[in-house]
Amino acid sequence: MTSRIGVVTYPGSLDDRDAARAIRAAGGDPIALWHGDADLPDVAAVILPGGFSYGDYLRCGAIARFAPIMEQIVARANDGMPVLGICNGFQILCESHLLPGALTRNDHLHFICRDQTVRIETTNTAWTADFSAGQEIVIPLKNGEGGYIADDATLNMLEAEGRVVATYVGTNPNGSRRAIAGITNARGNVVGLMPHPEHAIDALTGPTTDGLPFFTSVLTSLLASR
Amino acid sequence: MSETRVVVEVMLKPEILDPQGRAVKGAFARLGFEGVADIRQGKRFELTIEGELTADRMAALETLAGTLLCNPVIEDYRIVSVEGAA
Amino acid sequence: MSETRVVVEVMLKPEILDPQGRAVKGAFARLGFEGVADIRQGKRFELTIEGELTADRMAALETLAGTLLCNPVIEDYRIVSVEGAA
Amino acid sequence: MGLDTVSSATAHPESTQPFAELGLKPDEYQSIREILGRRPTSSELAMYSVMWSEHCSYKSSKVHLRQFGEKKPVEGWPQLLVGIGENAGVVDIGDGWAVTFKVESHNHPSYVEPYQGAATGIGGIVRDILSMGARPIAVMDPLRFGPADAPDTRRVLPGVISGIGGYGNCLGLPNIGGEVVFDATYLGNPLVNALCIGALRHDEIHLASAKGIGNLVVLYGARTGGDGIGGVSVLASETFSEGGPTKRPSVQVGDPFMEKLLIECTLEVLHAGLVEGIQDLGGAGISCATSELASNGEGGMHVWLDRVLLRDPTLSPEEILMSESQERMCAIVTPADLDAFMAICTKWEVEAVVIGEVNNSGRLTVEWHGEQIVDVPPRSVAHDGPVYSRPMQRPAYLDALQADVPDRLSRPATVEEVRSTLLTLIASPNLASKSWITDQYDRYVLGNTVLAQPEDSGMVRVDEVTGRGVAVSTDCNGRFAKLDPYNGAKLALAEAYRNVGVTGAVPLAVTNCLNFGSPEDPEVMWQFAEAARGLADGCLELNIPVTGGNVSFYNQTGTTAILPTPVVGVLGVIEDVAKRTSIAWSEGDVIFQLGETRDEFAGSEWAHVMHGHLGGLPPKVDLAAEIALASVCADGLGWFHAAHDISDGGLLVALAEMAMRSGVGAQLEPTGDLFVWSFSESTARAVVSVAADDAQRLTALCASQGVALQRLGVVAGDRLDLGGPIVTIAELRDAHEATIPALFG
Ligand SMILES: Nc1ncnc2c1ncn2[C@@H]1O[C@H](COP(=O)(O)OP(=O)(O)O)[C@@H](O)[C@H]1O
Ligand SMILES: [Mg+2]
Repeated sequence: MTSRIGVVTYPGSLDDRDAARAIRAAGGDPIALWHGDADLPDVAAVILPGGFSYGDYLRCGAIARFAPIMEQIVARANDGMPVLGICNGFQILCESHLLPGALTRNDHLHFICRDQTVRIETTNTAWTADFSAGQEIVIPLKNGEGGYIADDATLNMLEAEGRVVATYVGTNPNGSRRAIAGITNARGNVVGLMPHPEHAIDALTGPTTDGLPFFTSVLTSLLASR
Repeated sequence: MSETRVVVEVMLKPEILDPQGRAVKGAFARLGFEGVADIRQGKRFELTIEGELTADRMAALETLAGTLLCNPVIEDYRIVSVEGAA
Repeated sequence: MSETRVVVEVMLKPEILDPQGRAVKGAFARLGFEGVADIRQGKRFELTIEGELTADRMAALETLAGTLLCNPVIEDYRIVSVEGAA
Repeated sequence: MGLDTVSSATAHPESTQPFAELGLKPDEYQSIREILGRRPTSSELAMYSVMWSEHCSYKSSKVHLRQFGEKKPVEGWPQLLVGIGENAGVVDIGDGWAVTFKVESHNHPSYVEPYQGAATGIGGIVRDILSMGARPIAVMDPLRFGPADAPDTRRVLPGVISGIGGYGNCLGLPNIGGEVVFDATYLGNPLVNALCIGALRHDEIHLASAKGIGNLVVLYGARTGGDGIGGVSVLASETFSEGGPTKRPSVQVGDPFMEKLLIECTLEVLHAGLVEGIQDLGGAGISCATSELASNGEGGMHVWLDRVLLRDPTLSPEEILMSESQERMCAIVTPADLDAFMAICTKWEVEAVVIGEVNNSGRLTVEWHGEQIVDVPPRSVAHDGPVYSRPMQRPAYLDALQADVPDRLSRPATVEEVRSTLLTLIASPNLASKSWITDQYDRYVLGNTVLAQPEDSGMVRVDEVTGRGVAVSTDCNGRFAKLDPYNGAKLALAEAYRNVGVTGAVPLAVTNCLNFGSPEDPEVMWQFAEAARGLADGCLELNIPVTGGNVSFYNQTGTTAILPTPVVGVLGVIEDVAKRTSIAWSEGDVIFQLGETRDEFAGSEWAHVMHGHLGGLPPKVDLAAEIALASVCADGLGWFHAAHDISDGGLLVALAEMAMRSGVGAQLEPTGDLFVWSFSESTARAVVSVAADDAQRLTALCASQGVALQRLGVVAGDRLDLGGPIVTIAELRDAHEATIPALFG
């Protein structure tokens, strides 16, 4: 049970297979979840993968947030179930108000795909426990609307409470406020991340294997909390 | 059957940076149109609704405009026109 | 100095497929708002212009609206409101 | 005038019809009348006119394309599971796996509306691959534009790039390669070619045929709108007594989200075994899909055209038949499977409707609200269109052009001049880094991309368990093809073959997109014929078949045609992608050149950039040497540290690219004439680096294959050291990376 991690497929999800592969590489069991199901099967954690749910035509994540499966995911997340939203998944978490703020169009207005250096700012989340604080990793970044935005009070609060999970190192790739690449909720179980750790689990197909600890972390924390 | 046309406008809140608007403003200047203090880019939805827009439906529309069509964290909406209610 | 506010609306031409509007329409139906015949999604530009909008500047604005703000191959524009000319 | 039915066509044989406006020649119109034994109805005329167009019927090129099927080894092509003639050929890559790949053009639409034109180009080729039963796994985009600093290029290029990215990224297909080439002749005629690769198991191959009497024809995907029916509005306007139809779109807008649903939905119905035959809707829409399905199947089909779901209710039947609305597919389904088929469509929120039924009448019949509007032999529409042997003439300018050899051009004489030439070349638009472009494409999605830009080939893993994968490269040097179209086509083939070979993959199959000017110009037609002949001969020599492709004519403005541009894509197989060779070398490696360098500069990048010169005869083609080179590289799998083909710009440019890629420089030992050593574009060459311990092994391997070998130096430091003034990697990168962002950023 503790190794069963759900991956939601929305219409337009693209990185769901990659997320499942990453879970497997970390030793977990990926469970495919369908956006249209109202019931959440027996899973210990959930990943909302990258992609363009509903084409992202309205606003990234705006329509997916209303998918039937989200009701249970939101409820379980509020109960402490680990949830990781990657890219489009991060956008969905913000739209669902599980995380504060929003993601907006990259300041240079182009889609950008590149290998990005990111610093892990906190290991106090279900998804980053296996890193060391301050560790710099290189994982792919690919998005058109990846600029994290929130009002200053929220940004100050996130920083003060140690809820900034990761920041961009070097040139800010998308105009994110305070170079934020990922954040977490107060409890540390819900994490939203703009870059893609699931594309960095195998040096053959990714720039590094630096993404793997996100997936081993959740398995470790699930075992610990059992 | 009668149709009702509704327009919903969604704009970024004034305090939120608008990179698209900024890019357009830069283009205006490059193309020789001077004296632009600001340009903001938002969205405009034209809805054609079958039948009448009763008070109930209008309330439902307000809810959708405020949750689906706009993200209240960064955007404001206005339902600006309702025409053709028969 | 006086400021003029102008709004330019840009919509896809009616005969052009609007995948964005289609996606929003689908969401309305899934969220239980029935009876939507059509939704089209377009852009809205709010311009704040310094000084007066003289006839010359208005002509220049028309040109920019028709070439820069809209892609005339697939979109139409309307300059819909000019307020605050002092 | 109201609806033109079969009975009114019979009753009023004398009615005049606007066939010329629809692009039909008088004799073509006459043969339609002979086929039918009466005048066509307006709907029939619509179908014939679009299906007999150059674009759909290949009437000018067919006689030349035949060679691709005819020139083959006596034993045939064992790797070919499905050959030319289907939506795309299917190639056996071993272990029960097959791949299908094809390149198509979307040139003109991308000039008119760059974003949507390029986007729908990707959409179209992906549906071709899907219709073979394959899961699309990667895309590539060979592109040609006018001069990089021309204002119109600044309009076209950014739109094309964001269109390709916008559509491909949203579909979740990694972009693993392509080309960006600038030349004055493409101003006003940009080339936007799109390639897609799909993978499938041998038993998953599906064909476009309507088998099984009583089976149903299901149209699914996007609704039909008035897209791409420019010409037929002539007919439509006749059918409306007053007012006329609403305006028809001049440009098609792609909906990649719909296409993504279409992909998933299609793969699910195929895997559930619910499909007897399948066809994508591309050019000529329903006309093409129904006539091809019927003529490849039982021979007959009846269609209820009024059942087609419309986006625009004012469309006339003629327009519905011809509409090129995107994101639609057509499947043949047994009545017993229909509910299951529809359920899967519902799951993916894809609209579907039964529009017809398969029969053995030998006729394609179409009715519109109970009235018969089409009754034709489907083969006459789909396959038996006109075929022309157009007049050809060797261009009058060619002798003078070939005589204008580059020998008189002044050459850099000193090491210092070679250094500055290198920096100029590497910053020139054709050789400059394209990462501003490729960074807008997702190369990671699906998690199987092993090589992408700026490697020689794109490579994707097909089987995650065994690591079996494919490598693909597309190439064409249009300047070579202009100097000598026959050898130019062979050179394009040789380059793509070499690019696949250096990765360690074994070349297996070829696709091509032949982009030319007007076929009605005998000199262009000659170029085309020569290129087709060269490509067919080259494939036979290399022992790899052409599996499909596309022809794009009329790429010209006034009397000025584009450089003849036969874009060639080669696909190779590799048993374990983990062993592939990349272009990144490692500190301490010994560097060698494989192959022989001659003094060959006609059509070279050096002559183009430094002198604006084009003349002479292109480099010598030696396909036997290409085979030997590829086979050496295949043997090098696992112990070659790096391999990089030498082509545009010559050896020094190749070395600079390897240094920039890996961040390590090289201590070089030039031999012979420094200029020729540095910049000649002799073919059948590659740079290879190996551990010092393996130098002997490489020497023995090359000797056994008859491949010339020359030591170039060792990998070391942060610069290319020519034994004189040196170029640091930082200088190279500054020059290489600044150009494209400065022009388009
Ligand atoms: N240059 C070419 N080389 C080889 N085959 C070609 C070429 N051009 C077209 N073909 C083949 O002719 C057939 C019809 O082409 P096309 O109309 O582009 O196919 P589709 O209708 O699937 O788009 C296809 O099988 C295609 O592969
Ligand atoms: Mg096809």
